[in-house]
Amino acid sequence: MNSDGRMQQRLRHEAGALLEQDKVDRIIGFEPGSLKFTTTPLITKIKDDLDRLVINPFIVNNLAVFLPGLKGRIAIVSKGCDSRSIVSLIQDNKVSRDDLVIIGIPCPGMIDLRKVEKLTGKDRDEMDDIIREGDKVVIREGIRDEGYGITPDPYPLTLEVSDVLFDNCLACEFPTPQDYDILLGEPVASRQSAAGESVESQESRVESRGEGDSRAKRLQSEASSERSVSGLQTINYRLLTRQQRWGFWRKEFRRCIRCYACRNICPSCFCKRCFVEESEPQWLMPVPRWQENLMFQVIRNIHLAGRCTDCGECERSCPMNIPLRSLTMEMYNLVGELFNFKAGMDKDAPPLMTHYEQEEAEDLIR
Amino acid sequence: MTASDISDKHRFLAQGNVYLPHIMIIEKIIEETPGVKTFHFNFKDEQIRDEFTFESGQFGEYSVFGVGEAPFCISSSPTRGDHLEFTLQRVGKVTNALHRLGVGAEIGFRGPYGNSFPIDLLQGKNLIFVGGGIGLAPLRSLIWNVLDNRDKYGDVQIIYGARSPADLCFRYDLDAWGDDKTVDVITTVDRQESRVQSPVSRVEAGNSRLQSQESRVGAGDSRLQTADSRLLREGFVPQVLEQVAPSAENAMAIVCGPPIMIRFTFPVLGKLGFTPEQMITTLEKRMKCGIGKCGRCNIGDIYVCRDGPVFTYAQIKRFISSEH
Amino acid sequence: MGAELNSEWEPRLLGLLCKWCSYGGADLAGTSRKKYPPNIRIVKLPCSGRVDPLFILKALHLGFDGVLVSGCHPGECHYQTGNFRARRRVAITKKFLEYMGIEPERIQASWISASEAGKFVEVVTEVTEGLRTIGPNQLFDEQRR
Amino acid sequence: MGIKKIAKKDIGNLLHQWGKDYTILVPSTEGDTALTVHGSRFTVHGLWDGSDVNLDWHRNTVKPPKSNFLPPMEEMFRFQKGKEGHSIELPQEERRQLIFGIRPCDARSLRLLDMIFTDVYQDPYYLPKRNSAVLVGLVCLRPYDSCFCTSLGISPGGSDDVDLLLTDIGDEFLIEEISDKGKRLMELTAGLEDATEDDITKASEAKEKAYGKVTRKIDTQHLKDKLLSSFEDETYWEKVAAKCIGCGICTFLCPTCYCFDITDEKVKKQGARFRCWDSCAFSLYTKMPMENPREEKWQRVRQKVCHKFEFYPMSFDVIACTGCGRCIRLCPVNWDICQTLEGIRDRGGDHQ
Repeated sequence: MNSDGRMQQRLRHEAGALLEQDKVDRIIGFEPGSLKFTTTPLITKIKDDLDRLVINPFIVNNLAVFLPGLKGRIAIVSKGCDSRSIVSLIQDNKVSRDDLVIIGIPCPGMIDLRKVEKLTGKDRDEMDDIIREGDKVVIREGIRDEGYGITPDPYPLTLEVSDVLFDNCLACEFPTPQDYDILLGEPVASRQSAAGESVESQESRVESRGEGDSRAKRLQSEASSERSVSGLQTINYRLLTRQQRWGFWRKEFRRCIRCYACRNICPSCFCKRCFVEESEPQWLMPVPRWQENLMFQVIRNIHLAGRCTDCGECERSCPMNIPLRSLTMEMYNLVGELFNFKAGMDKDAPPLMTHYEQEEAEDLIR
Repeated sequence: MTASDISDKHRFLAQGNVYLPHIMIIEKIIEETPGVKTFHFNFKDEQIRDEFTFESGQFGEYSVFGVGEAPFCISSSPTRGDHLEFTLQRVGKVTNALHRLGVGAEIGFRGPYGNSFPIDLLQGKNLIFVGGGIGLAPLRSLIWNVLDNRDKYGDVQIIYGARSPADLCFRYDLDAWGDDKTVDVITTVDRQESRVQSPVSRVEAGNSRLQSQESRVGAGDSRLQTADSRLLREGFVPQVLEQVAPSAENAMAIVCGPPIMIRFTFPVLGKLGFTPEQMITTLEKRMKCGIGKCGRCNIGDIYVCRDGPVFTYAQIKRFISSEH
Repeated sequence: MGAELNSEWEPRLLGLLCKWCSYGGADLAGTSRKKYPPNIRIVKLPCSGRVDPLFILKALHLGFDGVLVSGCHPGECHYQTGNFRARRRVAITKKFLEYMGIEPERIQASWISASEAGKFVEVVTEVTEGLRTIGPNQLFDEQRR
Repeated sequence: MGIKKIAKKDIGNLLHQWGKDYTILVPSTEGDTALTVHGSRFTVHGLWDGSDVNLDWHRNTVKPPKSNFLPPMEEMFRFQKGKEGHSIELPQEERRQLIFGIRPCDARSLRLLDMIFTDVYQDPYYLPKRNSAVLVGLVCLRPYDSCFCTSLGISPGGSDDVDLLLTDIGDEFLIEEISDKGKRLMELTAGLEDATEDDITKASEAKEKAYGKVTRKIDTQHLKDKLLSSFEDETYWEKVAAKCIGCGICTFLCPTCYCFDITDEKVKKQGARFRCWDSCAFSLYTKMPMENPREEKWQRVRQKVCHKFEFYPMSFDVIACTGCGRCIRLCPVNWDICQTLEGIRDRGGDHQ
């Protein structure tokens, strides 16, 4: 049994005990999804349902999103990033720590199907199995159909886990939950520190893929082309010129359909009524015009300053493939640089925007 | 009335496009209560002004250009006047913008939409009108319609209530109906003491006898005899209805008011022997298009704008408990 | 939009001014007949702490070319901390918009007291000239012009 | 009826010919990288750029073709306030559209939309676009695992709702004329070969095989009645709605969802009225100033399910779902409508 399997077994046991001993009213976890390589949130009060709880490399959702809407005592399954969202919600008084039992998962990172698909040239439903084995991921041959121009690759195909994890998992600083009542395994170190790799050296690793091109130049050519490869690596757009960034974002936001999945999947977007829905004053038109789309995303990110923990759910949810994590990451870095603040680290710290220091950001004031 | 009946009705489309509004001019504004105004308005295009017809119970989409559209019923009677009226409470973006307009301003109007009160069914029957607050607006269109064809109907009883004396709308109508010996008007308020102290019906100020009674209304005395033997009672509309206890025989009850009032009125009518087919109401939903396409005004498979807004209780009771 | 098409274009600047200090400064500039560009439109706020990033974005949305937030000097806020809070908001707004590709010069903040009419004139002049250099706000050019 | 064929490499030539009379919309990826969303190819029916043929037709698009007839936003009219008061101006009529490579399920969805947009009042924005459009269908040889079109009377090789039907037979496409409109288009098209018996056999085999690949099923028998009797079952609806996050993906990207909002914009003395997509998943959708009939999430989820499987059948005698599976594979929390319907079916037998 691999470590996921062991954690899963213990999870079912612990969750069952919590319900049985009436320590919580509800369990929030994951159960297998209805499609291959998917999982789906399980929110239940029923003990029999707990046999469906799973832990695997596809438990992508940040379950903290359900907390503000639920009453009573809750046990919640929580990865490293989720736990920071929970802490952030506690800071904002949206949930009470006393009502929570946090079941922590030391998280080895989640598999980004987009990357697997890109590397194998197959779609999710055409693969038989994706198995994580330590630092490798093995892809089993899928349903094969003659005549559609897919070059047959040698299967089973073995990939490096670092090639298929989500970008935010690769960059994860705190894979072990910040706060937990039960931890299902041994704490894991950040990939960065484990590999003895700083953010900078990781960036240089990204760079080395550029095949001799200078990194900035390559990024620039990507952003000016139709679409960057952000499906594979999150790009630091700071390296582009201002005009290039403007051109890039206005192109990206033309695609937005304003389904608000980015907002609704986000644990930090807990407002009962979003500013975008206000009619008096009407800040924004409800029409999906690129200007309004862009403004919506800017304001959303400003509202998330000091709340966003870089869980990457907004980008993963976006059906229009807009590289939203690039925005959340920028804000994440920005509050760190300007105010030396990291979201979701200390449940007793005041939220970023309710607080101030005497001396800060004065260079931005003329 | 079914959808196919509506398609036979006259349509007054601007440039042949069902979403285009006609330009209308506001001719007169009556402040009914501090938050409610009645607008008298007319088509800018004189030809349509002459051709336009509608029936009691139908509604239209009213717009302030640049702000948006909102649905309101036509509150005047087709039997009366050379103009149209609508009444609205200031509650949101569009209604606020409408309330800011003055006489002479231009608004957009498209309609009439929806079905109407089933006049054929009502004729020859005793009619009990039960209204609450601004819900009197659609009833008022029908009441005047009935009174203008008085001989075709049986007894007419009007039970109307508002939160406080200051919230009573259409005081001039209440007065006029009160003067009509063939009509029984019962007015009630949830509580006698008005939250708003100022006199209310500005246009009719001084003429309203109801208003002049207010000063004499005393606490603890829940039934007050007014000078012309009309009652200004205290109590919720469903309770008053139960006290008045109109007979269900050969009668139809037409109910309109806030959802909570409607919800409590139907059971009372049921107790009094009214069958669901004898109870008629007109519903309000967020009707954006007015023509059954935008999708938001349904109660079950019934679209209020397309299949209503006038329904018998029998038609909607299947879904009403959890969605109304 | 090319500058040649726009010879008549004048930058539009929105001033969000605290009523206790910066608004007084603007007032004093007026009463003492100091000249400053007419490009600024002023909204008087009870405190710079009232500034919401939404105001700044909405101004750009409405076609303003720049926004100037101005309040009391640090430590002199009538409500003790309003300007410190404003500072955090303006800082992230300015930086984040820069990341989106909007010129940081469009979002300006300055501490101006009620007696600093000279500083008010100076800041407004500089900001207006800065906006003139960078040109019209691109966020809404397609829609509005 | 003529059955023709064309080599895949000549498709560009074909589209060039059609492009003289039509705006050509083809399934295409945005840019040169075949990105995916939640394991779906990220393709839309986008404007054909006329250059090389860079079509990604293997799998259905993320954005349904309704977006070409009921666009995410559209200007209904412009208004202007002058000395004489307000004047209203309608937008210009657009060019006829040719949708290339539309799947049978999506073609059916347009027929379902026709019902609502012709019901009582003719919709003056949707219908002109719809009536002038040509649908060039494409047999769906690689349905997703989330597809269940065959349960709704649609076949991946179905030709009921298209004007022409293409079948991928290797290096060539077989082209079948289906409607009169398709026939007329073919008469004006040069450079096609007649299909051989062998080609036709190949195509029908491919269709049959495709049918077998749709393995997901739902049982629609008595579904309407069961939904009706379950309407008040708050416990059930709360349970199925628990994990829904209330975003608009499943409705916006549903080929048969048509709900819209109407909104105004004014700058100085002129402005426009827009119509844009809206969704019953949003709580503001039904919000009125004083009350909201669907305040709770479970009510909104119920509305979505019942609208498709109960209310639409009551109004138009047809289920407003084509089984395209978008709502399932694009949902960020894997909310599965088939599971919800199964739950309804399994509930007590108060209906025969």
